[in-house]
Amino acid sequence: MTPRLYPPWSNLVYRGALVLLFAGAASLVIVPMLYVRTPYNTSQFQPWSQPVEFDHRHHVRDDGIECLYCHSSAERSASAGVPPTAVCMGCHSQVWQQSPLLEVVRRSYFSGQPISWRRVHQLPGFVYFDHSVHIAHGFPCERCHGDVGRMARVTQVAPLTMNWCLDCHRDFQAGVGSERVTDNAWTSSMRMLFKRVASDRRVTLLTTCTTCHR
Amino acid sequence: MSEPLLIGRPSDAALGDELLGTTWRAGGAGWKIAFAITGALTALLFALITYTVVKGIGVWGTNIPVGWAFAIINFVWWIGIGHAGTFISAILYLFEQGWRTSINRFSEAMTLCAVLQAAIFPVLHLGRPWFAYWLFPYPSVMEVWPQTKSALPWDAAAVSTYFTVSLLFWYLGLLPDLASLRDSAPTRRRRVIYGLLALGWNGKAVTWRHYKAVYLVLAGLAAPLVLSVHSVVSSDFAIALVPGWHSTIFPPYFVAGAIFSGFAMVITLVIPVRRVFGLHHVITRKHLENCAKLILVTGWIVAYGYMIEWFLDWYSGDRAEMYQAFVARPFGPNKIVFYLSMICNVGVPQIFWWTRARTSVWVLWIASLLINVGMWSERMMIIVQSLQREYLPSQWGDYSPTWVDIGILIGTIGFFALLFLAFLRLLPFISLSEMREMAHELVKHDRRTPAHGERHDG
Amino acid sequence: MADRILAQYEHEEALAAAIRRMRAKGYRALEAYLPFPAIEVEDALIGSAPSAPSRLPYLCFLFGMLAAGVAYALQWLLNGYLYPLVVGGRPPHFPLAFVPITFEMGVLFASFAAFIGVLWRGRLVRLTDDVQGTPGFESATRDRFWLEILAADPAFDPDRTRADLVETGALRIELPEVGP
Amino acid sequence: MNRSDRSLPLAAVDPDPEFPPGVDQPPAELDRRRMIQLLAAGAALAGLGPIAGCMKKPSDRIMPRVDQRPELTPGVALDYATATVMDGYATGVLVTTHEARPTKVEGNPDHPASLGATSVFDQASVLQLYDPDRATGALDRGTPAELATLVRQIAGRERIEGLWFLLHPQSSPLIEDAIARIRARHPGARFAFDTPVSRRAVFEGSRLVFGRPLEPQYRFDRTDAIVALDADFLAAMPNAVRWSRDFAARRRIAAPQADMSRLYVAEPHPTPTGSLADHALAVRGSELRAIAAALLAAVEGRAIERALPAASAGAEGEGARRWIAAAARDLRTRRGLVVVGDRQPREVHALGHLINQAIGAVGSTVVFTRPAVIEPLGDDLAALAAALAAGRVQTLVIAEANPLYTAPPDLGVAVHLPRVPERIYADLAENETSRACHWFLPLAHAMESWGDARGYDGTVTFIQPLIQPLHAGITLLELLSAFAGDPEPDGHRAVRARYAPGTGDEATAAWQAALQRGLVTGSAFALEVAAVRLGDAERATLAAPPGDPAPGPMGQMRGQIELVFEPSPAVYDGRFSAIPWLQELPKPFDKLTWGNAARMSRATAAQLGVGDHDVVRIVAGGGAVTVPVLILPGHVDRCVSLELGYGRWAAGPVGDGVGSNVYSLRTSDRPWFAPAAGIAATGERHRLAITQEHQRQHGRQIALEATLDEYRRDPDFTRERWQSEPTMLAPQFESFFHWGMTIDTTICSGCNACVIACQAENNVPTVGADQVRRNREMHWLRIDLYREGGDDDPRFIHQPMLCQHCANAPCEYVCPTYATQHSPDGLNEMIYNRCIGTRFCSNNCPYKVRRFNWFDFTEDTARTRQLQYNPNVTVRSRGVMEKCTYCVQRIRAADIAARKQRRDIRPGEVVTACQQVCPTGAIQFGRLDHDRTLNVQWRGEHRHYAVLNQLGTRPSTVYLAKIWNPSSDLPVRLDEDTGATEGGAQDPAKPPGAER
Repeated sequence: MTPRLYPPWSNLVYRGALVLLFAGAASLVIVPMLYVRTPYNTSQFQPWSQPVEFDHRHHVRDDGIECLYCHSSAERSASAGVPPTAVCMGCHSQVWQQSPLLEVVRRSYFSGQPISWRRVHQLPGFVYFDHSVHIAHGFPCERCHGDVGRMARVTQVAPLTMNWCLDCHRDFQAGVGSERVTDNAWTSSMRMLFKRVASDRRVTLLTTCTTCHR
Repeated sequence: MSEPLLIGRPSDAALGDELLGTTWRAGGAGWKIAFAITGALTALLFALITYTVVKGIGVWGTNIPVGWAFAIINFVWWIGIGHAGTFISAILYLFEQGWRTSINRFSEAMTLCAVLQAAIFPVLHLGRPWFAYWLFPYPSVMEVWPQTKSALPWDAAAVSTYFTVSLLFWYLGLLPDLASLRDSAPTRRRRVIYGLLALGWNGKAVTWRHYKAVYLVLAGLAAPLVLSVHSVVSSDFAIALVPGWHSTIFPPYFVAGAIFSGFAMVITLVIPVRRVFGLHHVITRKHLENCAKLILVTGWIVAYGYMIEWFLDWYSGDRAEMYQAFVARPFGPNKIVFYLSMICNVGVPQIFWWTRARTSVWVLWIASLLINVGMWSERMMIIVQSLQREYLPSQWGDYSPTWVDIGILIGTIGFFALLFLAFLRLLPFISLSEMREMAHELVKHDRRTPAHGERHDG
Repeated sequence: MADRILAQYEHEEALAAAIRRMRAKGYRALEAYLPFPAIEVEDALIGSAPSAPSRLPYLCFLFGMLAAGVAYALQWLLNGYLYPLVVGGRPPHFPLAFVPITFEMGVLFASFAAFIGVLWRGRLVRLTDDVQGTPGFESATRDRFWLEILAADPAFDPDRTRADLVETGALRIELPEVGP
Repeated sequence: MNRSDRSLPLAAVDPDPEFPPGVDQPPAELDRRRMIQLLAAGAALAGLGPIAGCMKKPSDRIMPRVDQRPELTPGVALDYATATVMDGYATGVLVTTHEARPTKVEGNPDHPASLGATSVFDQASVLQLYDPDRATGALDRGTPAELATLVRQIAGRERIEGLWFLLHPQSSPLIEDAIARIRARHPGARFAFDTPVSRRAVFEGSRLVFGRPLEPQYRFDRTDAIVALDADFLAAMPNAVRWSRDFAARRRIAAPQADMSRLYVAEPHPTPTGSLADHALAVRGSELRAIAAALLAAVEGRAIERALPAASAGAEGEGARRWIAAAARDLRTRRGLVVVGDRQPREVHALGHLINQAIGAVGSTVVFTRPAVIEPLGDDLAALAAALAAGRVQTLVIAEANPLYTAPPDLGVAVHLPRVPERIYADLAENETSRACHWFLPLAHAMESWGDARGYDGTVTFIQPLIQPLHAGITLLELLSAFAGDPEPDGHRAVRARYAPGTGDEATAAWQAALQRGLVTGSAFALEVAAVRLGDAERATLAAPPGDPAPGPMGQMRGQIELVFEPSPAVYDGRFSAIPWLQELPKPFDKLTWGNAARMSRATAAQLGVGDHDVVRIVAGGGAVTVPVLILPGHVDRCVSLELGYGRWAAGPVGDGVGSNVYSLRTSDRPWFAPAAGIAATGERHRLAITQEHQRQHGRQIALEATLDEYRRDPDFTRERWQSEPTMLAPQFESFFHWGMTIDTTICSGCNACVIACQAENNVPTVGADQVRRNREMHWLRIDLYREGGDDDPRFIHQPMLCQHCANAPCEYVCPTYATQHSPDGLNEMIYNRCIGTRFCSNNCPYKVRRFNWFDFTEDTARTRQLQYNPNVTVRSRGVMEKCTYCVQRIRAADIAARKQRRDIRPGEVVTACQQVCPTGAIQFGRLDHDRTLNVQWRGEHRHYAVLNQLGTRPSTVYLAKIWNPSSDLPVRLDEDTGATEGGAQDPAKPPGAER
């Protein structure tokens, strides 16, 4: 007779191979699900380099400048807006007017060429976010942007994923009624980040699709 | 007088060599040509799929109002063809029909190949097929989930369940034969490969006991499944309010149509296979005749479905429904499919009232081809003709396929044939263990009734 | 020393007769290997240790019902609770529409249970086992019927058992090697 | 205008750095700038890329402005008042701009020619701005030249001999001044004002009767009986937008017992006005003179036989006589008015004036002013042609006019024009004529220009720029100023100098206020006293049976087929050929897109032995064209109507080769109605791109109608189509307010303005003729046309069809991904980014209002045209479904505005694009709990109904049945089952009247 077709140890190899096969198939499903939740994919915590070394810590904490002083259209418009060069020069024609750090700003101002900032918070094209209505309802800026006053370089702290948006839209009261919109009240905002369990999840005008997708 | 199910009483070894030998006996030039043709068509299919995905489904003839056409017709047609396999292997098993034995493996493989063709279309026909996974309830960061009031997630569940259960059922039945191949294939390489597939089957009595119990359970599960799948597929239409779709008769009528077309496909395939492999004593006239009888029965159910639909359309008094049934289908655009389905699905099966037609291989084969055509036409009648003539005459339109549509249809036929040919060459397409069981039963039976050859069986 | 003894028979009736005779002689740890499930052998084996009727169908039923329940609950959770969007004027929790998927998932998981159950109870998903490789044993999947008596049987004695098997008309008798 | 405040004009602002003046960049460069702009605005135009988790978002750039402009807030749209001008007549409009990018045209509610509505052409003018084939610079004999240099050369010349100008009719006071200055500088300069759709006959008619050219100002809102003689005053006449609103005021019937006006129309082929007529009489164009003469006889109490002698025999004549008798009775007994169409000869206009005089209409339902256009009876193209032939033209300046394409061949322009020693051409884009000229000067688009123009009633309307010029361009005013000697003409300076000469703060503020209003208040012309100065002999000649060129009422041309020309309702005279929106606009009665056809009655087609799509060769006026046939029910027999404006060969890739050029069949003496020398089938077929092939209802009661009498007898005749069907489903979102729309089909003329407005607002792509033939057009809003009655005497019902926003929407429950679902405020929402494209929703939509992106139609849209996109609406990618959203972007914007102010949405705060543009005001929209809005009041009327109510879909869009007001002298019977019996008897693929 011929020798045994398979040696006894082959069982272990066989079973191991099958387990690997199934695990591989499962990971094809699971790995993308994990990936989309990583900060890498959501662009969180990425310190972009900007054309101007603008330090929010200094302007917000040391100088006590309100967010809306520069990002003024946030109150009126869907877009919060990056300030025109003229706003920078409003102060910096008086102070630090010789600083080499501000050379880019001055060049922009006198040449009329805009400064090319890198976008930090970017929503997909089909999402219509409106800053003004959030501000009008007393959502602190920190709620979404984090404590910018402590950031040397602004990074995105919130994942800006749809479920993250929905957390507040379902529990609308959670963010409303803050006394001062631009309070740097990071700690109190953190409390709000922990969503209360919404008892009523029925669809409202804040959670229907066209609130954000049009 | 009934024909025998097995002509002659071959020994176990002879039966084994004959039925397993299909996997190792060399094929002739005919096989190479067949593989070349079906391989070319398969390549065409995948080329056209790529073209469609790259350019968009605008390369098809679909439009508004005819939002679904060839893709969905093909889907329903292929999945319907699959139904005969499950019907033979599960329902006839439950009813202890002995004649299923020699054709069940074969029909199950046909089911799998057909469902694979069908499975191409639910994804391919999407505008954005790369998002097809949204039909499954995975934990999404969007927190938006599949909408299970639609028949399409039902479809996804039903088709994937159907394919999986059919595969398990088929593979379970294949295990003993794979073990047989492992133990008796002529070369070591073959034995090693079949051994990998046999999962260590050794024919132990206790395993056989669990096997038989589970085989029965699977048959019991597959039987309602086969009914549910085409019911769910019919819901793709029945839950809609398109005139011509809005009908409670659809689920049973679709199931009957599916089995009808499936048996036709079984005949279409089994006749050449039997001839090529010379298996006239294993697949006898009895098998063909029984298939023909079932075609006649299910054909009448289909015909009854047509008639009830007409009656309901008339009885409803709804102008749109009546127009659909009595004007648009027989006289409207693409009316050819209405006449083809009437002739092929209602007319052609009537020849099976005659025994000579049921037992003539050529008549059977041509009739089965016509029925396949007829059932494809019926789906086109239901899908395309209904959509052409909906409620608002202002939006009546018509439909004609593009070369891509036709190419994909032909391509799936080629791919189906390729898979099926591969099955015929690589796996035992008649269940050896079941044939042995039957042969032993017959031998015992013969011993009890000496005048063998004139018995009834099944 | 071999841990079992294997005897080959020509057909299922011979095997069944042998089993009955061996059982009459007090052997209990009997097992048969055969190329198709023969009812005679089944009957003859009733009463021997591993021959209780299969309980796998209960497992299938359990899994099926469990999966159906989970499927329904998931549909309720996703459509009726977590984001109860309204479509077509239907209530978000709409039991009738949840039936098909519930049914399909029940069938699917019952089938998984059935298939995996056989593999598990038959100790399958392997390439070889203790009896594979025994000379002539490959006929067990072909045309011969084998009887196995384990050494663990209290009545087992290599020589006497061999003699007993010869008496039952065994075509050949093998003592498989014990694996390394 | 609640959407956003009309903001300060761009009057004194500096150039936008994003659009440096004078650049002539290729489109690709424009695209880059556009992207920068959009990103700066946080707007979404990039379309829907793959958004699955596997694709990481790229990091983009933000480019903020350098300077601070208080009126510009990124992300906030601004509306500017300006004007669109067609053949001299200005319509005041408000143009929405996003980041200095015009995207949408709306009517100016303060402007008398608009009242807030616009025509299709006004809507489409914004896309003309972004035409990628616009000229990017001046050319000197085909080689690029510096525009400023050429302008300085022009300004440097004096006393040019043989100087001729060919211009479209003009009404601008500034241009009038410039012309006077040119005449002073170049004493022999001659100006020909002409257009293929000339209104000269109107002024000749009034001169004949009143002694001087006068413009009739109709008062449809005071008129109870209107007789329109080939007059499409609701769609194809200069003041049609305004007149539609006036007409609707007396036509719309609020309650069964209320009164409504009656409309008689005599015309050769159906028109929007004709489709609203209680009694439409199909007559050949040349026969209208006899009809008018007979009508005059009838209102004067004379026998009409003398005017209609030949008619007394035939049945056709009998029908015409009864029509005339009934019309005359209504004209006499009710406040009547006769309107004569622009293409009728002066005699018919004169007869119209005499009838109006006879019934006392003059001074009550019609008054007169002087014409808004300059020199209405001055030189025309014929005069120029004569000068050309005589070799008297040394320098020819053509602006906008395109004579080599449009001139009748008998004028010989094509022969003589190339012999002119110096030929200067100016237009937005190069065209047929510019190729034959030495200099080409690019004109600036109106949205890049400063200027002025008069409305139909004389109101001075301002034109102001909304965007820095995309290409170097010059306005017509500036060009003429250059000829007047100004080397650096500046439209802005000219406008300021004329309308706001002061410089102080107060003057500037007043100027800005005027610009914000868009017009000079009180600048409409004073009414003129119109006394008939017609001798008895002349009167007798007019009233007598006319001789040539329109012999006999049903007279000499009986044996011949008459050709009728018509400006296209889509591309007009061909000047809009490059606008894909208009090319793809389904024309009101044949729903034909991308081309024109020889339209004729079924009997005439049978006589010629041709059917739909068969190509015929037509010979007339020395020319011959081949054109496909289209059978048009309601068309008069023995007559073929042809649309102008097609068959261009130098209009750019969009317009070239679309349809057939029928200008070559025209003659200068019979520009509108001419006998055909021959019509014969060629044996070829050309499949026309038609969006609606079936017009019969098959008894399905989709678009409901009743006569006024029937309505009064049974006010609830629509009950079966609104009573709710039994259901097992409890209503969802009952505690929320819901949005709804109401459409009155009684006053819908099918003018298509809503179709284009929707397309402009919602970034709806065009797909091209081939895709239209495959039923893949993308219009979210279409106007379904249903036809009742016989082929000879059809009644048309226009039914604007858009998403009905069903409460129990069949589309929603079949979507597997929730890509379409219901909002608490009753909207059927479509979420493109969630759509995977199963098309099940479209299959299950009984209204078939969903449209699918079969290909990447946006990708196929020219990059510059994408600048028009509304940033508040997602641009759809391939493979997704789309449909009307009730302009949800406007609803949500109002919602946000209200939330910010912690108030509720106000009644009338949300206006949809289609509602806003509708000239007759047939579309109303609003919240259903705002009881005092028209929307809610209309829904309470007896005649409201829901289309396909029997399906239980509970639509939010409700229609009001069309009410006819037939004269008791001419009874009309509405047979409900006309369609069904005919349809059942014939092949359904080709139901009666729709065999296409």
